[in-house]
Amino acid sequence: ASVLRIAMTAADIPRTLGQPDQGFEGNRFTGIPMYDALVHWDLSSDKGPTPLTPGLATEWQVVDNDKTKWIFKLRPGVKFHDGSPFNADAVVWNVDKVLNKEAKHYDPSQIGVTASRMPTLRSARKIDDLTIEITSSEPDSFLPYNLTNLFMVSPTQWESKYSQVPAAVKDPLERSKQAWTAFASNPAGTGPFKLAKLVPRERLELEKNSEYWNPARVPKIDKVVMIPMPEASARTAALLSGQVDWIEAPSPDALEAIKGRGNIIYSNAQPHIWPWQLSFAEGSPWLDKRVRHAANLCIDRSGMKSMLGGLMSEASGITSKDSPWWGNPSFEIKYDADAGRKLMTEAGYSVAKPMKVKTQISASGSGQMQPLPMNEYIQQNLKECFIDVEFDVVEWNTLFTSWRLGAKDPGAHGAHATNVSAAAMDPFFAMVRFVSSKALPPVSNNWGLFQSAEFDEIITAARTSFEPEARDAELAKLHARIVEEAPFIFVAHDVGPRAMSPKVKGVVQPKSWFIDIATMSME
Amino acid sequence: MIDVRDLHVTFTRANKTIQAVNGVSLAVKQGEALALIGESGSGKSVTLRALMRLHPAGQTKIQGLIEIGGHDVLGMSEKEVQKFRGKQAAMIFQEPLLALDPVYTVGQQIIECIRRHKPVSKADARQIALRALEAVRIPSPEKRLASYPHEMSGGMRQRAMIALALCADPQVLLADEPTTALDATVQIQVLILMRDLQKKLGLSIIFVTHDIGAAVEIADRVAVMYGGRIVEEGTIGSIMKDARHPYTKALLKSRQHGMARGKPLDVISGSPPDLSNLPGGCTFAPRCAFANDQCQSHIPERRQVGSHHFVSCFLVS
Amino acid sequence: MFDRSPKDVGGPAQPLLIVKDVLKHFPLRSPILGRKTGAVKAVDGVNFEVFKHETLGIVGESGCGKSTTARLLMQLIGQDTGELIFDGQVVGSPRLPMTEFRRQVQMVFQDSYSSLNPRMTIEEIISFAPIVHGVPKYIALERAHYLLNKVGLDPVRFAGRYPHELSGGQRQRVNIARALALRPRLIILDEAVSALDKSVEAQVLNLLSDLKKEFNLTFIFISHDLSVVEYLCDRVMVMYLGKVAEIGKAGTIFKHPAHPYTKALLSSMPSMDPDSRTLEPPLAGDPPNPINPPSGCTFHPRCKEAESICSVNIPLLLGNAQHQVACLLVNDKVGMSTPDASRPSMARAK
Amino acid sequence: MQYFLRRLVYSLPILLGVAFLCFSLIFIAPGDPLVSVLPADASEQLRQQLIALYGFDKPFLTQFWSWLLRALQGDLGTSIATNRPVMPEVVNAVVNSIRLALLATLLGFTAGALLGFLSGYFRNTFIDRIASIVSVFGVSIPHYWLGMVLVIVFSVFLNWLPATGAGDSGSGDWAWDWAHVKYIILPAVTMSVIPMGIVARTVRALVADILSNEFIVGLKARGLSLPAIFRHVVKNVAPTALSVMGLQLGYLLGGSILIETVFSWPGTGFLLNSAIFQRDFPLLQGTILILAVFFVLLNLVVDTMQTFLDPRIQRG
Amino acid sequence: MTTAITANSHVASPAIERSPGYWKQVFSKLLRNRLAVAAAIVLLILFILAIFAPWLMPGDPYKSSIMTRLKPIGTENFPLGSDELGRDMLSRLMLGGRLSLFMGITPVIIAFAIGSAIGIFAGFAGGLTNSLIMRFIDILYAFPSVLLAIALSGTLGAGIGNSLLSLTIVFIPQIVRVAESVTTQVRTQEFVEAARASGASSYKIVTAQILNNVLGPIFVFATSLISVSMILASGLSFLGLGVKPPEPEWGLMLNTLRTAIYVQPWVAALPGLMIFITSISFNLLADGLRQSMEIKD
Ligand SMILES: Nc1ncnc2c1ncn2[C@@H]1O[C@H](COP(=O)(O)OP(=O)(O)OP(=O)(O)O)[C@@H](O)[C@H]1O
Ligand SMILES: Nc1ncnc2c1ncn2[C@@H]1O[C@H](COP(=O)(O)OP(=O)(O)OP(=O)(O)O)[C@@H](O)[C@H]1O
Ligand SMILES: [Mg+2]
Ligand SMILES: [Mg+2]
Repeated sequence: ASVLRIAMTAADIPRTLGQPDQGFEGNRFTGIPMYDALVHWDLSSDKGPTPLTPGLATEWQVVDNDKTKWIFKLRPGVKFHDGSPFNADAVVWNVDKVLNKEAKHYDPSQIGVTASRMPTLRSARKIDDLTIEITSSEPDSFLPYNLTNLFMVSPTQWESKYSQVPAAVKDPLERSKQAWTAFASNPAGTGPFKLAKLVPRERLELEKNSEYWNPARVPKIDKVVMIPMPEASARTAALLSGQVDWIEAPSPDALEAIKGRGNIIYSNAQPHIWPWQLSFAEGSPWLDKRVRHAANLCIDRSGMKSMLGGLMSEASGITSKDSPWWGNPSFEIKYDADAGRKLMTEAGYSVAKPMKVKTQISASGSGQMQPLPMNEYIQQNLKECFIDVEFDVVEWNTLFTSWRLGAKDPGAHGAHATNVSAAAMDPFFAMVRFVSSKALPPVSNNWGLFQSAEFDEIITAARTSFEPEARDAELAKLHARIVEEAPFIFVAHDVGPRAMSPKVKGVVQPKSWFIDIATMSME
Repeated sequence: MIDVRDLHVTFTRANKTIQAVNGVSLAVKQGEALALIGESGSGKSVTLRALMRLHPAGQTKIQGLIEIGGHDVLGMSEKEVQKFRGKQAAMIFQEPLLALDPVYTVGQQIIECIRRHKPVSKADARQIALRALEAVRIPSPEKRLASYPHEMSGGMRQRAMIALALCADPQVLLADEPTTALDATVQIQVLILMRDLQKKLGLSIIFVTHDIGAAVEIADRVAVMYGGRIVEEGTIGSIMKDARHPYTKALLKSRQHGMARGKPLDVISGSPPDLSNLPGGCTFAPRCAFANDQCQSHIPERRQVGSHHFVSCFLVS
Repeated sequence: MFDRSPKDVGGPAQPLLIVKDVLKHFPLRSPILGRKTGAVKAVDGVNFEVFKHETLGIVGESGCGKSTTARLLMQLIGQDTGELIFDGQVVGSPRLPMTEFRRQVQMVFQDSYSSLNPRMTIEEIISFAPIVHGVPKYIALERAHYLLNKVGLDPVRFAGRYPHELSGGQRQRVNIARALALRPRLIILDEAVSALDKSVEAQVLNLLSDLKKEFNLTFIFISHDLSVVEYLCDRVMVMYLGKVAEIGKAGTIFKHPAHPYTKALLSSMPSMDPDSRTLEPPLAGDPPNPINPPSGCTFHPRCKEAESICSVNIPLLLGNAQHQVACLLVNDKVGMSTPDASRPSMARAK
Repeated sequence: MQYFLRRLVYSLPILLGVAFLCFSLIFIAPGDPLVSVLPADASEQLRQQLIALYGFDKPFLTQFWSWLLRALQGDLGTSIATNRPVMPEVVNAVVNSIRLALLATLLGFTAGALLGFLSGYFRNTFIDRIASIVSVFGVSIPHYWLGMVLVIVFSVFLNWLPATGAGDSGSGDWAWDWAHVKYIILPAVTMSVIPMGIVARTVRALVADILSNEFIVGLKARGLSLPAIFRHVVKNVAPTALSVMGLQLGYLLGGSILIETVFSWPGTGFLLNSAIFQRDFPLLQGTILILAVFFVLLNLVVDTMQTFLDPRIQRG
Repeated sequence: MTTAITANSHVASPAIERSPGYWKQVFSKLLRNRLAVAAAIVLLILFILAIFAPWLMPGDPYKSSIMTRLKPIGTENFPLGSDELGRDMLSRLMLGGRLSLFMGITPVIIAFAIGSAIGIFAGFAGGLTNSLIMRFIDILYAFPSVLLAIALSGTLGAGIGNSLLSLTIVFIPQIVRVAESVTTQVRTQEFVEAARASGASSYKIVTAQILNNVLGPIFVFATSLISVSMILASGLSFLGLGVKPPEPEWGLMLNTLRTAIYVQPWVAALPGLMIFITSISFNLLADGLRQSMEIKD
């Protein structure tokens, strides 16, 4: 039997009950392999931006006279791992699990990681066995993108867990909680892999689901083992000592050693931004646009790139210049420390009177690349521009949680910037959630409390353009304005480096945050 | 039984040599008890331990001749010495609580010793041990075999120590102040016990003590040590009645019989000699009221002054 | 300060110290919850007097409560019951507060080593107490040097040394000097010479006699060495298992002992004559356990003369001022007829 | 046994105090303990519901009491971060930690006792010097650093032993076969350095002390051979040495966080690390409580064992 | 007193011969211990380097440069190589010594002050007071020290202050225990009884008679704790619970250089080596001190 062993960067196994935690690494390793969403990313090519493709829904369409309603046709004949059929009831049930507080299976612990990724989703209604109607709070052309994050789990399996909760437990909330706990260790989805064994904090074993509905994605690997290894050096040692076949985010300093042993490094530009998201809360020094521009001009991104052994691409905005959303901003993001210092001087700062800021960072984390050295590097760069940075180093999950709670929340510890790297593959994730006033905390990730009527207008225009070209034009306008207003220090895009043993074949690393294990094979 | 000639014991420690014993000659016949008396630091214990080669080999130099029961102790190999100890000659100590292993029962220690020297089974050894405890008049010996040293009273412990020493039927018993730590009422019991055992077993005993009273109770002969040398030697009677050496006289005078109420006691002025820097002549000369030039510069020879009575002093004619 | 010598309050006829029914039991506690599981009857109701300018000897086997008695007299531990009357005044009463009493009574311990603070020089040790009592430091030091001289140690050589640089005899002299520093009237010497070599012991004994004369002292001299006691003491008290067995003039006790225990004790002394050695041990066995003493007369199991009544009745300490004995056989079977081991003896001197 | 039970009763107040301290941790911590469970769009109603669920609305002592009652029934609550019950996780981690700590203690004890005996016996000789320096190394080396160095040498360069983890298929089906043992070697060796140094020093002092006792002369005077005397020394040293070893086991169990982090060993240290960084208080309290209780009980066992081995200690 | 004394009769005597005091003897014995002296010299050098680091540093410990990343030992301008951000290792190690030594020593000093006060009080008071204090200390003592330190700083949050606080809390019970047992031992010695017999107050007895006997052993114990404290403090930083970047501190440097071990193993090993050298020096010094204090007295 072929076994693929993967060392993840997470400190724990992402949750296995459908809505994973641990950022998108969770989706990558316990979401996509075990579950399907209505809509999928097409991960089959490493060329060009990753498009959407039908998942458990075969087609979808917005209702013409009420743009808040969508009709989704469901894929027939799909079965959950427990043998129960996938149908419209299951979809409604899965929407209810995170949105319907009245449902008995409503799980507060899952909505945190779900709601922010589909803020407009409101409810689902069964039309017939294979048709559902989904309602959003407002017309939203991004909805299909968002639905890639809602994974379908088997209601039958959950009900059977629920019925097994000891009768002694009376409180319905507690019963539901225990049922979810039981479900997490014995879940059922529809994905290409099934959970075989879960040792919390140690390893997750998946076995192939030979009955998978998509013949192209029926796994060739019998077993996939995932091991949490937050330490980059531990991952490297594990790969070099042959303990695992695949490590996420190898430490750049070890690349030569890794390659030297015949391992292969995969990387590809990702729709991803590694920024400092700046606070616009009262008293934040970043309220001054000159300062924001200055900071962007003071970062020596090419230096950073060589520090990372080339494993990053320099950011000049949220998206790259070849994206349809680029939009030619008038402010150019580049390294020009002199210009930066000049702006700083204009803003009233100097060597003697530096600007003091605090930034919340993590020591590791999904997509965070090499947060400590990178941030220390930025700290150095900014110091040259009269900006004194103090770090508040917190654990990745904590950072992630406080990202939703905003700059004014006590969880931010008074920081003026946060360093959560983000996937930027759909318009909502890439831009809207950071600058829309509807995404203010605690709804979504407008951590910095950025508000502008102009931006909101552009966003509404984009959201309500259900024609792709028109939508992209609006989005390009939005992106240009974002770069010009600079609510971020744009630093880097991840290239998703991963190192694999040469035994792993059929690896396609798309221009995505995700990767499809199902199509790989082992020698 | 014991024949010691011109014994010298020198310790080397931290670049300092301590001449603890400087030419001691002793002879003890079978069934005879010799008491070795003298003030603290005069080398009594060192002499006794040298007889069994118990000093740490590295820092000690022993010269002279030691013969016990016909064995040349200094000429033996390490293995032979181990066989010799306990079997030919045994030793008892001042503080039995310190001289017994605290984590073994008295019985275990006696049995171990018996089996070391006699090829007997454990059960037989136990019987022998029991008889040994009976011989030293320990009440309920059966129970005592299973007692740890700290569970016994001082007198009991010292009896157990004697039983332990005698368990392998040695001919020679070396006793280092075995009664000093005991109460007077218990001391006399132990002394009488030792005397009886000596008579019964025909032991040769060297009995080190401070206490002339104890020596009187047990010894046939007395040797008086000062500064690592024997200054006077004779039968207990002749020493008690006819001490010749100035040191012996002073020692006896500062003792009970000389203590008359209301009168000040005679004292020996000065302090004991520095063993790392001995005077050239008689070691007692610096404290001796009668010392002359010869005493300061020459070491006095041992001379016979009566039947079985020897003195090392120029002033004794 | 030098001349503030404690005045004689009661006159020569008043005993310097009267010990009345003093009793001290050390509770035995279980190590777990500190429950009391029994008691060591260390001092089980003693009565005696110490006359002015005398030397009272206390003898007895190990563990019979000599040191505990000394510590009680010194008030280092408090008695459970009973009281001390010092020169006619109750100790601890407003007329004789504890500090004042302590100034007048001092103690010399057996272990010359642990009774001197190893981190202090000799002069610091001796001057400590006077300084505590408010004597200016330079005067206290002067006095320390004076006392060192008195005990035969040259202050120039010894005042600046540390205890470990002294021999046992020298240390014991320092101890004596320290006891003298407060100009006490009573000095308790607990086995003060037992650890010394005979020749050194003689020196210290001579010193004690001299000092006693010179400073008008009263001594309580505790020892298990009977010959030394005989030499030094005017009166002798024999203790057995926390009780007084016999007390009287030294001559009487040594020449005409009345209590069987005293007799045995005396005949346990080595004979010093090789021609008449002791043939029979005068006393068999070890002293019994003070936690659980025998009933009646505690000596009866070891007593050669014991009769059946001895195991029932507790003897009272009876006799005249010269000589008192606690023995049923001597005192014509006068005793407490309801022996109750846990209750303090009501024995009382007349 | 009776002694043990009595000591156990005596330890109850200490255990209570320990539990209290563990529970108080959450209150000395700054910030909202619910921070990692409260969903971003939590309504005030949900917040209240969760607060009630976790019992944070009750007075401190009431909370402590109900926590303690549940803990006594083996329920340490639910992890805030993972929603899993704390108890099984802690138990699993403790088992893994014990495995590692026990092996490390045994290794360290063997090496340390050997060194200690050597240097105590040959006191102030060349051998003593060497052995003492080795044992000073043991107590001075930052073990997490040593662990890193060992990984580099033995896993990365020599490829002899795996660098991290607790078995090819996790710690769940541990067995003492090579497939698993090879995972434990590096962490155990790294960890054994601490007890090695401490045991060596203790044993050295003990042996030297015992050898200077007069009864050793007594044993020699009885004609015992060197091995026989050695046996006596061992038996004298054993009670103290074993109790030091027992305590070390306890320390390693609770103090292995650094080593377990370096080697990703799924033990208590590893668990604590995630609990701390995720601010997962039920997990943190539970882990510390179990460890401390374990430590107290271990102390008890050690004491009992010592009284058993050393006749001088009264078993009253 | 009847005998009249002329107060001056002995004062006139010439200068009194004075023995060297206990500590002087300890010190001179320590000076003869070659290993301890060597350790002391190493520590002295480390202290000087750390204290005067701002003036002695050859480079800027904060200035990073990509061009000079992870240079090997002996590179020009980088005598001990450079770290993952191209900062001069030598300068960082020197400056890092400040924090590392500070974090290692401070908790022990504070714990020494507090712990010996509590311990001596408990030991001298005895009885119920002692029991109450010691039972409370037992509770703290029931936590293995590393566990307690990590749990406390983990709960309080990362930072120098919190690390110092938690390390201090960890060491106090240990010092209290030692102080209590030494004091109890000394308290039962006869010279204390003698002092009490002279009518001295408890305060006077403690300050004049007990302190000079117990401070030594407690001090030695505390010295041996410094090495533990060094390792623990660095361990906290290593875990990310102590010093925060970019402040150089050996434990933290060790952590951030972990991944560089494949490129420059020697450079990456340096911070660990520094911790090791410091802690072994403290240990050797403590050992020497202990031996020197065993002056037969
Ligand atoms: N192992 C040794 N190394 C160095 N010196 C020693 C050793 N053993 C004994 N001495 C010294 O030898 C001298 C004689 O000691 P010894 O024990 O024989 O005296 P003693 O007559 O038995 O005295 P005491 O009556 O006090 O027992 C003493 O000064 C002692 O310090
Ligand atoms: N602090 C104490 N706690 C408990 N028991 C004690 C204490 N002090 C003394 N004892 C016990 O009280 C009894 C009498 O002791 P004490 O020291 O008074 O005897 P002693 O006559 O001085 O003996 P020695 O001649 O051995 O000095 C002994 O059994 C002793 O164990
Ligand atoms: Mg001797
Ligand atoms: Mg006594």
